[in-house]
Amino acid sequence: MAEGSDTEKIMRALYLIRGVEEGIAQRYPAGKMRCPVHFSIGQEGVSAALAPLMRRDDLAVSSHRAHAHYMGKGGSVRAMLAEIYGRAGGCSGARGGSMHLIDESVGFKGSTAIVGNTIPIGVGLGLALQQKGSDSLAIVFLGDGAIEEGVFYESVNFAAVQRLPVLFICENNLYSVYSPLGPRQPAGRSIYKMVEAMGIKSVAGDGNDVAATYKLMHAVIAEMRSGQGPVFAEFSTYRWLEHCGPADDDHLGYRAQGECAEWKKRAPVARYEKYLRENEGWSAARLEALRNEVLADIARDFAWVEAQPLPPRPDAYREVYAEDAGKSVGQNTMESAA
Amino acid sequence: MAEGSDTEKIMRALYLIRGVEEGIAQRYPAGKMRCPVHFSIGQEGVSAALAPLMRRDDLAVSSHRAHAHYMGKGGSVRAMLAEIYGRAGGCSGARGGSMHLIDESVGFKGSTAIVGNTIPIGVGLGLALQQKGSDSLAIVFLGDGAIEEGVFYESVNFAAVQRLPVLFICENNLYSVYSPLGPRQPAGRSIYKMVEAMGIKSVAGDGNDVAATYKLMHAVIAEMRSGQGPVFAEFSTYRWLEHCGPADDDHLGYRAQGECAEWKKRAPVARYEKYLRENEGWSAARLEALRNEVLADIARDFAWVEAQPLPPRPDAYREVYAEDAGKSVGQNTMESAA
Amino acid sequence: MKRPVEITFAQAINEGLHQAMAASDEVICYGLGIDDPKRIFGTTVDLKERFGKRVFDMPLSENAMTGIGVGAAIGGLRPVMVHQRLDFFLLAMDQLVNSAAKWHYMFGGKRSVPLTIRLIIGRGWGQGPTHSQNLQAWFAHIPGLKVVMPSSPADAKGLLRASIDDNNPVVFLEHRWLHQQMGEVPESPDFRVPLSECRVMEKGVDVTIVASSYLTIEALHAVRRLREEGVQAELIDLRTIKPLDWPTLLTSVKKTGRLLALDSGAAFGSVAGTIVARVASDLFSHLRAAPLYLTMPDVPEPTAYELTREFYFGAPEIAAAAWKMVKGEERSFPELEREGHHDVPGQWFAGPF
Amino acid sequence: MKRPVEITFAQAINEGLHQAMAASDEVICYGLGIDDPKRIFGTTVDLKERFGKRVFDMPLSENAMTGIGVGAAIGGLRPVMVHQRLDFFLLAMDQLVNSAAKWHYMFGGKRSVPLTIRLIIGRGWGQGPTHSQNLQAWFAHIPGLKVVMPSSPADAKGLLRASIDDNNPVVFLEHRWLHQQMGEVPESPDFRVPLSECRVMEKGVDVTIVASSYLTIEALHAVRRLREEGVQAELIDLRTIKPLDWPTLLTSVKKTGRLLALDSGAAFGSVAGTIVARVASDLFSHLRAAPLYLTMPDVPEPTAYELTREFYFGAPEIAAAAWKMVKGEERSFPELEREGHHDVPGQWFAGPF
Ligand SMILES: Cc1ncc(C[n+]2csc(CCOP(=O)(O)OP(=O)(O)O)c2C)c(N)n1
Ligand SMILES: Cc1ncc(C[n+]2csc(CCOP(=O)(O)OP(=O)(O)O)c2C)c(N)n1
Ligand SMILES: [Mg+2]
Ligand SMILES: [Mg+2]
Repeated sequence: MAEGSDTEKIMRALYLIRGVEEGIAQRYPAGKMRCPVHFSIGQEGVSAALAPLMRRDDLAVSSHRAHAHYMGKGGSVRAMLAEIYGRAGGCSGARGGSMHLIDESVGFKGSTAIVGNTIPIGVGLGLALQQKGSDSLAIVFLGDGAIEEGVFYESVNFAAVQRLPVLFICENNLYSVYSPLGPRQPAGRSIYKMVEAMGIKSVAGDGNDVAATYKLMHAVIAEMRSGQGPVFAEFSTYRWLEHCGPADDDHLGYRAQGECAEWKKRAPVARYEKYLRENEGWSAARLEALRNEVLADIARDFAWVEAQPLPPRPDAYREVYAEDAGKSVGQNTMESAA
Repeated sequence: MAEGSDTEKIMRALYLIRGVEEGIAQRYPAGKMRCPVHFSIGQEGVSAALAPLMRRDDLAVSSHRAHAHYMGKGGSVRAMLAEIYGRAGGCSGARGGSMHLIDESVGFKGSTAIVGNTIPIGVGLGLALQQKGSDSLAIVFLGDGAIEEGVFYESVNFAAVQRLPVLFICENNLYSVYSPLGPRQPAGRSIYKMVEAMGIKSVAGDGNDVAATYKLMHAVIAEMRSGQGPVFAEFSTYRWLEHCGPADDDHLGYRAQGECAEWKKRAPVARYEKYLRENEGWSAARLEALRNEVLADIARDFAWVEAQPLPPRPDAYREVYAEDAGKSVGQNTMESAA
Repeated sequence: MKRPVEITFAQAINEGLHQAMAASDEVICYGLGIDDPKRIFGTTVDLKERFGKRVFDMPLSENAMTGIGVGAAIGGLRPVMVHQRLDFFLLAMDQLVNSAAKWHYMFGGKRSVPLTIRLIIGRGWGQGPTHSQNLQAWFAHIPGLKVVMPSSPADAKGLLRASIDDNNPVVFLEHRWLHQQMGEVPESPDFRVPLSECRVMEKGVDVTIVASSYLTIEALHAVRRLREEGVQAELIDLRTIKPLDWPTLLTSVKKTGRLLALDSGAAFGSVAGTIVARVASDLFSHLRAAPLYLTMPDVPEPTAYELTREFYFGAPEIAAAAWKMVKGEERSFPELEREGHHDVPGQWFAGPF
Repeated sequence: MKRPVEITFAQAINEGLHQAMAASDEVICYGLGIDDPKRIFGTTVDLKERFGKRVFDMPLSENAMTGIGVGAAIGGLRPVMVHQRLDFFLLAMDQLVNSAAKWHYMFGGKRSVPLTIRLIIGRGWGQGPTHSQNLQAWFAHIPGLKVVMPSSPADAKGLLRASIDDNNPVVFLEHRWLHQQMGEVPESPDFRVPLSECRVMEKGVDVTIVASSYLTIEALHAVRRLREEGVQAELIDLRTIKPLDWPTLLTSVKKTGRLLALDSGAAFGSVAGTIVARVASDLFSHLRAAPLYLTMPDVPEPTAYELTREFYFGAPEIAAAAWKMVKGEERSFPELEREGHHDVPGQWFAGPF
């Protein structure tokens, strides 16, 4: 039972994430977005459930598959799209692409493309928050593959030792690229129970059940703000499209026959719509109106981005160092001193 | 209740390890052993208990504090001493020193100085054994500090996934250099229980109780040889001397007052002597005779090593590559092609 | 079913792996996705089916998996590990540098580490700062490592076989833009290209151009064009970066008196810099002009299409630099510009070389 | 209690840390053993007592702790992390290269990473292959990093303050043999030595000798001796390796026409090679002799006393190389051999510089 305004925020986030992702997927084959893109379609649930719970001054980091997290945190859709299109106005100056998103204005501190890479960075954000005596949280989004990196374990350990305000959100979608869990993790091992044994409070849930996810995280986050130390939360979910790119890839046969279809029945968006109708008194018309409003915004965002100019080419050489914003270093030569 | 001959092997190993270490500690201040040395005095128990259980074709690796493991595995004392003295005949060609020991003839595959560094290497040995269908084990000696490295976690995970014949022996001596567990690991967390949750069978014991350690490991190793997959064993123990070097350092105050004295009462050597007298019918004279025999050998070993010549200086440049054994590459210049 | 005379670089790697695994039970192959539908850009096709447990997928644990390779190697195997991007391998520098590279030396030659590490270098289509790094200079800076960078399908196979045979750790760098390239490749399982022998691809007397990996393709276009214009460049493909075949290289510069060293890595601490330094030191009196290098700038790769447009240098810049050095005057070679999108391998790229 | 005019290099670092932490709450310091009885060779004395939770010991987790430093930096702090040996830091290359170095660039300049990483380079007393690596060339090869190598107590303090002030990730390399060295150090908390400015330590017209860190000490002995024999060498202490102060360096070589670049790292891919290459390319017509470099060989450091005896080069070799370059003849300088054990810092070492 999300608080009144929260349910709407969640539903809006669900429509937004799905709508933007579908917009990208539809346009991607035209070849104007020339960078690797990892879609969140099917995995909107957790980000949307967290959308009303994450404060603007909470600091989040994410991975290669960051669109949903970025939008759930309130990141600018236009700046993200411009980044993916490689246009002026891109959130990362057209230098990061889909795998490197940032929106400092809403506390989305960065997503990066090396698996596991931002996990300690999120913990470092938690350290900074703790040192400053803030009650904000650092939030680390990661996948089931990322937990295999040693740096995950090191990061959990340090967060536990220092009791840092770090919330780890693990979206377990059963795959790392084409690899199922089998060759990667011991059979039958529970990730969140293992993390519990590492020394931090851990919970788990169905990430496609948005209402339940909201409820669980509402309590967890409230507790964390009172200084209870780090928490690890594992959510099961599923990606519908290929690992990287806008296509279905069920024909490749790396997922069990029917597995994807089964998960589609548990679609977070449709399920939450149903929940709102059945439990929160939302009418079909109200859902429809909200959805149309969001989709209209998205259409304008795409129109805007496609009209954006290209970035100036010398931008390729800017800002290698903090002090030389705007100063180009020589091409194909050694850098020269200031 | 160790089998007849095993008790003697253990007692012999205890005398050997303690005797050699004391021999080194005593001579170290003379400045002839010019490399960092990490002593095992006080921590002889686990290596000695394992001495009769490790087969020659089991493959072991270790860390900076490797003397006891090397000797427990049956490594040549003379070659080790020559290595520490930097003389001809050193087990690592006078290029590794105390922190880099090897005796391939007894399956001691190497110890290295970067904490955690040999953990995956041991797992790789397990992989090779498994691929070859051998019933030998790979044995990884590590400390309580080493488990903090991400590579430990990654290595455990892979050993679990592939069910490799790897035995992890963790000597928890409560310290990493001068750092107690507090700033390094969450309060109250159990290492072996955490490893259990990572997905491999784990046991724990008092590493200073040699008889109990033998008993526990006798069962564990028998089970492992029948293909039961990896095992993690944590043993509590304590180092008596400073982290690196031959001196006492209780005056520095980083360990609680009396802590070291308390542990000395639980000395593995004296305790096993007592055990043999009380439970295995050994007489004081028999112990004395064995001890004298071992000490006499050690004295001869030291005499031998002190008479060893220095290694030829061009050895500094040999064997950078496998094929250039004996070929010196140019000094202070780029290497030249073959 | 006879296989065609020409196969792709990726097929050449695949053939080399099949033959190496068939020749010795000691060879094992692993890496993320090694048995997935894409088979590492086709390079590991059918290995799993044929060699079973000797081929396996792995967890996302680059550092441990490298150490496991070292352990397997000193345990008597010859592991071949692969990473789809070099950049991921940065997690494994402890095992590469502190274990693999030093093991043979620091244990007095008691045991060597026959480990081959295939790393794929990305470029284009928005690979960006963390999927396109060229760190051959790093690997070459570490005593005890060998570093190999093939530029043709035949070399890919022959050098890979030699790397797997080699008793040292070898970092084997495959440029992503080469995988689809076609070329003649000897089918024989005995075929090897020895390490530490560079290849004089084109003979010439006016200037020595030193290239490696994908840049060799760009340089070849430049050299052919220069020839039409009367400049005889000698093109050397390094093939092995370390230990480098200095005799061949120095002999060439002695003859031409001019050096242009190309490098796909950043300038500072580059392999090209090392070559220029050694030539300047050893052959100073033979030089007829200042030795030059063309490298990438000391800047990460940006992602956007527009920002990468002029980011990389290629045949036109190489030709212009050589021309200037030999003729003492500026000249541009717009006809050498690649056609089509600059961020994907071009048409001619699939050509016979 | 006035502090003496001369203090050690370690005390200078300590003073710099105290002043930086007092000046800004944003500065935090951490590292293995930072508050233990040895206090990182004395460099972190009293920090814990004075600054409490802003100073902390850490788990053996180099990679995460580097990422945590990056996170704390982008979260508004100015972390200073320390490792007792550079070699341990190899575990953290992903965070250094893929995060710290690129963050500002790859996020379009949105946020910089003011992180200072102190690494101590070991040498002697059997440090051996994994406790004595000099990898400045690695760090300098990565776009976005700054690399600093002080050689005197004053520079240690002044450069450290400048590094902590700097908004970029800085790799700050301290040679273990310098920590006990004495020198005059301005006590003022305002004292800084700007990054990217090298220091002309001795003026001369015959040859430019480029040194850094501990080698500057060896070079200084050589230069003084050469002066007595009539050779006027100009000694440049790089201080900052990257971004390098090319103008000062190139100006000097233009004047002297001769270059001898020293490097404590392995030859292939070295900083010295980079300097020689640039000088040979840019100043070819100014050179009166082949530019030279003295570096460590492409070999790990052995452990044994006897094997390290001639392993390192120092003042005698530097003097001989410079002499040969200027005079065209061989000459040895046995009087420059260090006295006492070669594997520990010598007597003169504690001297006034
Ligand atoms: C260190 C590293 N290794 C490999 C890769 C290639 N890679 C990109 S995404 C990915 C899968 C990660 O799986 P998971 O963490 O579960 O995230 P998901 O894609 O399922 O959202 C891999 C292996 C990488 N980017 N970084
Ligand atoms: C990666 C790395 N970090 C730091 C060090 C310095 N160091 C050497 S031994 C040691 C302590 C390791 O503790 P533990 O694993 O418990 O072994 P113990 O010394 O207690 O036997 C440390 C931190 C190192 N050698 N390698
Ligand atoms: Mg996943
Ligand atoms: Mg310990």
